[in-house]
Amino acid sequence: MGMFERLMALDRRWVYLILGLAVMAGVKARIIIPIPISQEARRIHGFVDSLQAGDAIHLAMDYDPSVMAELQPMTLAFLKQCFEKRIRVVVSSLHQFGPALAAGALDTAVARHFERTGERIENGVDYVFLGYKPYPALIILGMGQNYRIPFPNDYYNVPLDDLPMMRDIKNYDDVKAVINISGTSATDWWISYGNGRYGIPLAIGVTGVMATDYYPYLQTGQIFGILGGLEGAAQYEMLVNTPGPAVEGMSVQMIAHAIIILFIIVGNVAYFARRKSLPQGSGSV
Amino acid sequence: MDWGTLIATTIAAFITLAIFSFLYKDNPFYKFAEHMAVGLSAGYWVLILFHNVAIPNVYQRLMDGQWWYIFPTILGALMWTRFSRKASWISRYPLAFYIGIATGVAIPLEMRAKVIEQLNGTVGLIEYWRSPGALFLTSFNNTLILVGVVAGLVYFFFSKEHKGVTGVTAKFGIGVLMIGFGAAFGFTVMARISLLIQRVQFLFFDWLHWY
Amino acid sequence: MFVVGVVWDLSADDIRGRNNVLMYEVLRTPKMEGPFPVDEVPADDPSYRIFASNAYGEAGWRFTSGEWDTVGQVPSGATSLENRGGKIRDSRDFIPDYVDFQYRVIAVTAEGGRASSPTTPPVHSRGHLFHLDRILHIGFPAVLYTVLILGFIGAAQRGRKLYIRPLAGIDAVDEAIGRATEMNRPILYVLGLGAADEIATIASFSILSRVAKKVAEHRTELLVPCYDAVVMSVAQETVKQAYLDAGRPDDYNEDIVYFVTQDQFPYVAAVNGTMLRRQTATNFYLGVFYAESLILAETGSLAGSIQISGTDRVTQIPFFVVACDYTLIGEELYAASAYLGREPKLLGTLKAQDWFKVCLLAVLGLGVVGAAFNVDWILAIFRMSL
Amino acid sequence: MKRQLPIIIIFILGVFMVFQYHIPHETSEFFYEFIALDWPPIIGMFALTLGIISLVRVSITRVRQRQDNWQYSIVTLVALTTIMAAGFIDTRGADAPPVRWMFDNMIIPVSSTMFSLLAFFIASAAYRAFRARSVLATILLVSAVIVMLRFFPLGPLTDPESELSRWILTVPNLAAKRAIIIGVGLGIVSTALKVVLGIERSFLGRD
Repeated sequence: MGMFERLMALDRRWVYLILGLAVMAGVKARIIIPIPISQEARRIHGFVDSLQAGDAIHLAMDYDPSVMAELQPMTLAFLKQCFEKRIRVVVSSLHQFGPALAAGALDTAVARHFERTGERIENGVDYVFLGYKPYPALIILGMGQNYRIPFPNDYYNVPLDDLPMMRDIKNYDDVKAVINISGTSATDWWISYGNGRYGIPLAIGVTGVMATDYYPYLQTGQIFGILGGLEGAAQYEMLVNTPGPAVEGMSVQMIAHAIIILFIIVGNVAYFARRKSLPQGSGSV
Repeated sequence: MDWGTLIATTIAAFITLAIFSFLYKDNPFYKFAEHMAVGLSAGYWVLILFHNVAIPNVYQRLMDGQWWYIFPTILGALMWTRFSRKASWISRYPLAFYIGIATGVAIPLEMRAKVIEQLNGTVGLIEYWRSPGALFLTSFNNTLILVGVVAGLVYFFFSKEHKGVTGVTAKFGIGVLMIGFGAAFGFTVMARISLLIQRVQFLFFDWLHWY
Repeated sequence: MFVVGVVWDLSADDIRGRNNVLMYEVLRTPKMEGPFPVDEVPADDPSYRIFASNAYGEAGWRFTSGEWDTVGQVPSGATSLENRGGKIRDSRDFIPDYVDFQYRVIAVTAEGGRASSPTTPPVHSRGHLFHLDRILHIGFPAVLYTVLILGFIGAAQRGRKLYIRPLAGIDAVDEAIGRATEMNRPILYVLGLGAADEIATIASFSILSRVAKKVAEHRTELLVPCYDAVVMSVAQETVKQAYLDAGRPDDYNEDIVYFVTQDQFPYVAAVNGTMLRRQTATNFYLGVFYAESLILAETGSLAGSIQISGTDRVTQIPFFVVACDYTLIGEELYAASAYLGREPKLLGTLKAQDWFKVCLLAVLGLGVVGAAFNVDWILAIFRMSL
Repeated sequence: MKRQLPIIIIFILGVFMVFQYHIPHETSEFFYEFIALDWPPIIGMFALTLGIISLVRVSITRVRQRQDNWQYSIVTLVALTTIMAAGFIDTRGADAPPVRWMFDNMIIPVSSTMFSLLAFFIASAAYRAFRARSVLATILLVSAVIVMLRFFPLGPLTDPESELSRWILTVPNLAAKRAIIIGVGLGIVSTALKVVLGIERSFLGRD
């Protein structure tokens, strides 16, 4: 067995081990690398920044725990910006396993804001958490007519009419934009139904897997910003001046990407070397 | 750190490690954690549906005297006829109600967002040429996008064999598609690594307090 | 409902130029204040008007011309805004009939600069029954598309021959089956994780039928592990019928199509085990795939199998392309099944889709000409407010 | 009655909803707001319980017939009952502290770790399966590697202003995805049209 054959036959668990150790070492080292900010992230931040205190914005958190690693940091960074600017936030969660994550993120953001500034952010006054309803597409349309159609009560079962914040909020016309942070096709519905039917300005924060698919909508103006995966989260953390888990993760990403690129190169070198050494046309590679 | 948090994070860490053990091979710890999660999430879903839909959207409205909500409730309950072999056809009525509405709203809106607006945006790219202060590089890129979109559409054209002009265009189209898939691939790598980073951060920082 | 679409050109400094525009503000005059209860409206002030109707309640509103209401803000890059209003008199979004409104758009820059557009000519508010722009830009194309679909499905049902180009992955099917026969090793067919009513799964059934028929003719072994119980029962019917068509009903047995489990990762682990233990010569992955695409394709490539894959889940296509020998990308999967199965519904839809794309390309060409040579009447078609 | 009437219902509602979009009249708005958008969540609630009920049925059958790995089905059932009991005792339901505790410490670790396994799988696949075996696969791999290089400060190649990976994202990627989106859009519309017109009816089941 030549060197390349031996390389090709390497048990996959060795590969797992190399990656695992590299990521662990990277996380432990806690290196912060400079993060270039993309235009798509800057536009979301700039738009929210130009709003007045007391304006309202809709944050749609449509993701479940499996992708929270990428999306929760975005949510927290975004909530920090809103709370600091005293922008009121309407929060919904159209993924069945999302409400607990959303409630958790809101609690964390409120506690952090209190720690930092001593100001209390109050449920029902500064933010409202609507919760979950099935059939996201029709819920998005329903909220465009009146938030009270799908959500007579908020997540904590208080009627919306009893919440001071909702007194002057009827539908999307009363919020300045929707920020959809999502790991599912809910993003497509927000684009087709939310933006399509009600013309609401929409920005999205999506997982890395989905990010590249939404650039066409950016060019048409159907959305005005994209945050893609952990990179987008890290950019937003930088924009709101709170480097957190996403920013720390970027140095680990660098290490892991180097390893994966190396794997691709070594694998392909071995493949071509072996193909050369085999008689033509045997085909069993 | 108090005991409650320690116990909680230790359980979470144990479950995390149990799932990671699948990398070595399938084993009882993995199966246990997985089946537990199936049960818990199904139960959680029941609670969400009950407390966030059944109570506010049905029960409280009926109690408030909005009697007409009895109609959607009955319609919905007909879904349960699915479990009877004889009466399962009744469940088609609520299904038909939902599907009729959902497909009806989808037709114009999807046509608009995914077809018409995309077409419009592509024409907009060319309008840029004439705008004051247009950059050459951007104009060039915009033209490239236009060509790429057309070639991509031609590639997914099944009525004509890929020969001659169609063939060349389709070849270019599949090349553009592949660059797009490559970009998606690169981002997917980042996405998957992110998930691993977060789990390691949890194990090191939240559980072991090993900063 | 009252809808005014305000459409503008991008500011010279938006996206291009200094690229410092943050958002656009849309303003409307006359300014409307209200609603006031009817008994609070001063009788002698002509700027107040009372609106009343049986259906929508009553309220007083004050109109001040020359002053502006902010009707909305949109982020940079946007070129339109819908000013929506309703007919309910005491609602904040009330818009009365028969009032002339004028609009203007202000570009707000990061430095706080504000540049205003000229004021638009007046728009007269009046109830319309039809949303004309929508009918032209969406309704009309939708009707055209419907006609095409109905026409081609009808033609296919009447037995008209509709040409579909051959696809590389499909040509490879016969070759791959032949190879398995030569090597005397089994063929693996994975239908994916989709439910039985998903289009990709349905398309996969008709390809399975073709593969099973060939396999039966060659007397090769076929393995179809299933993820979903309903998919399994349909697949069993399909394979049984295919063996019957091939004239070898005796070779069919119930173990060809079997149920594994409905858990993603354990299912994949089991299929991987099958691939490695049975040394399958050819693997088909056709249908709906999620994260497991990568694991399956990797293991198969390690086992040295020829792999033919296809899915309409775009995110999974890269993994199939780099790890499999042939990949059917998105719609190609449907086309492949139409090509093999000649099912009128699928075939007709595919044809209609092709012709509609031709129409789209023609419109696009027209738009490009209009944009390049600044032909106003063409560009007017593309300025829409939906 | 069994088959024809549901198809007629779909046709009427579907056509109505399409027209409703084009004719913004008060009466059509009323139906749109108070029936079309108001009722489906309620129906959805009942529909979604079907999956849970069948999960319970499958688990019970597995235990009863002592099928492979039946012990794990007991785990599923116990977990299901525990969390439901915790949620129904407390009026806050899904927001009750024990439910939140189970969510945070048991559901989150399983689902997030399960997906993080993919990091290992992608690394292994990168090493063993991602081959430049054809021209197309080569284009894909080169484009992927360039995009992945954006994390490294390698001078003009990855400079954020003129970054090559950014060009890939906003030019060829945009073109490719737009071609796909248009195709997907036409697919969705054609399926919806066929459903409304009663051509496609497989979702109603056989009989």
